[in-house]
Parts: sequence; structure tokens; C-alpha cells
Amino acid sequence: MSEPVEPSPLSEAVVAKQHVATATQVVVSDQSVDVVLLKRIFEAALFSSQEPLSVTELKRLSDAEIDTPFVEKMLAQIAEKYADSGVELNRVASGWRFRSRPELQVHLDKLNPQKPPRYSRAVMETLAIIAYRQPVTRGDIEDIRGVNVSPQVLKTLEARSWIEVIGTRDTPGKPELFATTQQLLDDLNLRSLSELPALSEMGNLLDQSNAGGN
Amino acid sequence: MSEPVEPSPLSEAVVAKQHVATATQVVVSDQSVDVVLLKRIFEAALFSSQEPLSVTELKRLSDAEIDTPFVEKMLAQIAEKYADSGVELNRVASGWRFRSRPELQVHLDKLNPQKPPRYSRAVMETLAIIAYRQPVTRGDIEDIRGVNVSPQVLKTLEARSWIEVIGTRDTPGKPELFATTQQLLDDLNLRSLSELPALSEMGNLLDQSNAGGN
Amino acid sequence: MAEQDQQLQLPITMPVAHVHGLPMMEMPQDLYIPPDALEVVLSTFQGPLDLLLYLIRKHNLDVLDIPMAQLTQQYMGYIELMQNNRLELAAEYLLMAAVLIEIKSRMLLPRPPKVGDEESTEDPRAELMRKLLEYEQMKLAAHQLNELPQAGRDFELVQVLIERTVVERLPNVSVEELRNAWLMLLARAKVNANHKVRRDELSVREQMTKVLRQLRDADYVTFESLFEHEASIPMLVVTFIAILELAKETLIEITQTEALGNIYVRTCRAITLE
Repeated sequence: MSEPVEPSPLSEAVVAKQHVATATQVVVSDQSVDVVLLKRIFEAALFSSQEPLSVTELKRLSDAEIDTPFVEKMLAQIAEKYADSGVELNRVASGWRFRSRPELQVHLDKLNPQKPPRYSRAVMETLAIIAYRQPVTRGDIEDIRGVNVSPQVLKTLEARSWIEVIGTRDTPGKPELFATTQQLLDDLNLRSLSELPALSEMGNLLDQSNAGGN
Repeated sequence: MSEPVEPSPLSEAVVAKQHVATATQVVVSDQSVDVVLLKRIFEAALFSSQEPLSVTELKRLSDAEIDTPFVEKMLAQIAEKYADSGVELNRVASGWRFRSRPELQVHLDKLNPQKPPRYSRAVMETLAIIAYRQPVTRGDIEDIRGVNVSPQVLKTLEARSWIEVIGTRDTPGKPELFATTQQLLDDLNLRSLSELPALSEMGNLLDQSNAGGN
Repeated sequence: MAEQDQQLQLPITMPVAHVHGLPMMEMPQDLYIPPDALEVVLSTFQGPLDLLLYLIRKHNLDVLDIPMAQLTQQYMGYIELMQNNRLELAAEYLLMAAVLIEIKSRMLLPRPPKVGDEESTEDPRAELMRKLLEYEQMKLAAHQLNELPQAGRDFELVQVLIERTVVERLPNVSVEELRNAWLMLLARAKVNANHKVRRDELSVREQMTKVLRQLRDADYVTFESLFEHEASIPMLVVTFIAILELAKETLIEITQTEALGNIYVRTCRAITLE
């Protein structure tokens, strides 16, 4: 190893008193635990381990015997230390691990710019019909598209909170009426549906319709 | 997103002035960079990226345009912040990355008692010849070592991504030319080949006290 | 070469015979001698150059002025040990034996008179010296390289999980895409020829949705409550048209139980539920 081990300040070394009770005896061990060093070891282990580390595993990292409350105190101190950083110490079922903060994920995504996913033509056309012809039933949509509308398409749009059922039509089967939501307007940055592009100039439309194909 | 992004203290937000000069125009953009947030994003990215991150990649993490000195200043601050922790920020051949401190390895090894095997002398000598004499053919290596180079040795180094074929020599048989990779430099925590240990001077080799025996 | 071979045979009793005796390495297993400490030592040599360097260093020989007789003798001793122990002896070791003997014999020959050609007067050991030094340089470099802290062996790379639970990326839709989707439909349905979509019609459609939404959570509402007090006059008109349109499409029912009494609006669903 080329780098020397830095001595850690003695001032922060504490003495951990530990009482280990077994069935037959009580062992009292006084061991000096270098807390500063141990904290650095914990950090290094938590940062480099592929899997979460259990308290048992963390105990093994110490030369001196340490008990669970002691380990948990150390973990709390580490968690506190990283409170305002880009990562956080997390307790999961199998132990403790660091993770990047979920709210930063959107920024980290910039590193691996995946092509943004696109909705299928069926989804887009269904959404367009609901937006321009609301309220409409599934039957209406099928009439206009000329094909069946799969339940998955409507589910996709409902899951996105872009459409919702606002009633039923009083015809046999009581079909549900779909309409668009405020969420859609927000996501499209529109104040009202009337701000959707008008479709009055038919000449342009035909040209555009050819251009907008898949 | 489940957790709200904490607002960062305005006091630490700075204005990054940037002058972008192109062939035909000079654009001066004044953009407010949230330094606290950006530092957390850098941390999260550096901690979670599998590979070292280049300054170019780090720049992409910022919404506002930032220049290289600005990124380097941020990196210096992050490195400083972790100066007394169990991990350290390093600059290596392909960028910046965190690693656990080598002096703590003896402790971390307690978690994984099986140490990765050290490479045989045949492997290390072959690697040294490729590193210091690249690009070399297998024949060159055999000339220097005075023995056949087993295919297994080259395979071991290729599997570790430490060497690669970068072409062929224009001699009969078109032997493959081997060179070392950035991965080797990254794994040895080096920025460039020039940081490899200096070769012993031939003069020193003549000094018999220098004998590097078996 | 033939001349040299003849000369080689004189001082050599054992090894030359063994140079051409390679098949002996394939002796049957029952002649195998159990490995001992010697085998361990011998098997660590990386090849003849490594063995020669070891001998030179061990016996404090001068690399620049190698006493060939001594070195060759030492080397042959090891070769013999290896062969006696059935160590797999690479051909390179035997080749090196031949080289050493050749150099030794050339050094015994009187130096040819200078002909002006520098190379011909070169020390016969020069090439061996060069190879030894180059190999030793790389051997030391390999040692130093191995001493460098190595990822995974002497330090660990940091592996922090990226919280993937929030990364489900949803497609974004632009107004243009929505418009294009609608245009595709219009083109396909060939309704573009005689169907004119007016801008205000959308407002009516939007208002129809709003009214239905209000009715969704109540059995019935009063007619007036469907109109926003602070709405503009055009908006009031649009709302009124929307209500009429809903009634026309039999989506709502408008009732008035007595003249000048309250007008109530309810969805047809509410009616059916009664």
C-alpha cells in the first residue's frame, strides 16, 4: 500500500464499555474503540458494498467488540452527516445502504439520456378524440377510429390522469363518458381546451395530416 | 417523486457569468446556478455512476451552462468535504470517481475474506511489457520475456479490460498489436500512462544491490 | 552453424544430448518423483532469462562482464536438476543452454582481426547482456506495477444505488402531436370535406364536460348553479349552449316542476337510478 494510514485524532476516541452476558457468565470487556476510524470504515464499507450491510456485518468491521446500540448510534451519526448531501443512508429489510436521493433522479437522468418514450398511435388518436369530441363513449371513439379501442389504451390515459369518466350515456349498456382533465391542460400548458389548435383551415390540415403520420 | 426538493438557501446561490464565444458572435449569458443543489447532484452522480464521470458529463447535469473551471471548483469543494471520510474523490484517466481509502482496505477485507487473487508473475510481466512498450505484438513480449506467452495470460488481461488489440503490425502474419486501456489506469487510480512508476534506469540495473530477486 | 555445433560437442557431455532428448519429458507417470522444495524454487522461474538473472545476482556476477564459463556451468546444473525432477522443461531453457555454450565457445576463439566493421568485433555476450537487462527492467516494472493499489484488491469502488423507483418515464405529449393525431383521424374518416370544426365548438365541448362533472357528484343541481357568476357573457352563452347540447344528446334532463319555479338539471343516470 502506497499511502500511509492517517492517525485519527485521539481526542475523539472513546472507551466503549461492553457487557456481554452469556448463559453461564458475564464478561465485562473494556476496549478502546477508535470511533473516528470506525466511522470511516463504516462509511467505506457502506459506500462500496454491493448489498446492504446488516448490523451483524458492521460489527465484524470493528476489532473491538461493539454492541448493536453502539452500531446504531454510529449509523445515526453517519446518516446525520449526509443529511444535506446527494446521497442518504437508508435502512432496508436486509440492512443499511447508501442510495442517491430520489428527488435528484430527474437530474441524474440527464447523464443517460434515453430517448423519451412515445405513446402509440392508438393512444394519441384516442386522446385526440376525447379532447376534441368530449364527452365521448368508447363506442364513439371506435366509430371515429374505425377500429376497436383496447381497454389498455384507456387505462394508459386514465393512469396518467389525462382522461376520466364523467358520467354515463343513457343508452343500452350505459356506456361511460370520457372527458379530458385539468391535468392534461396543465401538462400541455394550456389554460383551456379552446387553446387547442383550431382545425378550421382544411387545406392545411390535409398537408399536415400526411406529415404527422408514423 | 415522493420527497419534495428542499429549497436551498438563497445566500449560497451564485450567479455564474459565462461568455460563450463562437466564430461569429459572443453570447454572454447570466444564469443563476443553484450551487447547493448542483453540488448535491454532482455528489449523487459521482456516488452512483458505475464509471468515472468526465467534466463534460458533469456539465450536462446542470440546467444552466457552466464552464470547466466552475465544475473543477465544485469538484475541489466536494473532495475537500470528504477529506476526513472513509471515501475520497479521485481524478483518474476517464474522469472523477469516489473510491474507498486504500488504508481502510485491511478492515473492509473482514467482510470479504476471499481476497481477489494476485496475478501471477507471467501476467504482471506481460502487462508491464504492454504498458511500457506499447503497442507490442505477442512476439515482442516473447522476445523480452524469453518464453512463450500462453494465450491464457493475454486472455486474463483482456477479460479484466486492461489490454486490448488496437490493430495489427504490417508484417507477415499480421500479428495483433496490444495496448493498455483507460480501464487499467482507472483501476490503478492513475490519470495517464506517464503516472506509471518510472522504469528503472539501465544503469541502476547494473548495480547489483538493486537485485529484484524471486 | 555446423562448425559451431562440432565445437560445442567437445566440452559438453550431458546437456547437448538432452537438447535433442525432448521426448524424455513424456516419461510415464510411475517414474514421477514427488515434488520437493527444489521443485517449488525451480518452477517459479519465468524462463531462462529469469533463471540466468537469478544466477547472476545470486553469485554476484557482473552483468557487463559475465564470466561465461561460470554462468554456463551454473545454468547447466539447474537444467540438470529440473530434468532429474521431471519438471516440465520448456524448450526455451534448452535453447538458452545452446546459446550460452555458443557464446562461451565464441569467446574461446581468437578475435578476428579488425576489418573496420564494428559489429564483427562486438562482444559475443552483448546480445545476451542486452536481453538480460531489458528483461530485468520489465521484471522490476511488473513488480512495481503490482505494488500499485489496485481496484478491488487494495481499494473498493463506490457503489451507491440509484433510487430507481421514480424513474418510470412517461411520454410527453405536445399540443402539436395531439393536433396531428386528430388530423390523421379526420383525413382517414374523410370527414374533412364537409365537416368544419369551429374554434368555439371546442369551448362548448369543454363546457359540456364541466357541466357533466358538476352533475357527477350530485343527484341534481339547480340550473343557475351551472353558471359562474363572474363569467363573461360569451362564457354564459357557451355554458347555455353546452347545457342545451347535453340535453339534445340526452345526457342530461332539465326539469321544472312548476311555472317560474326552480329549474333542476340532473344526469340521465341519476334518473335511471331512481
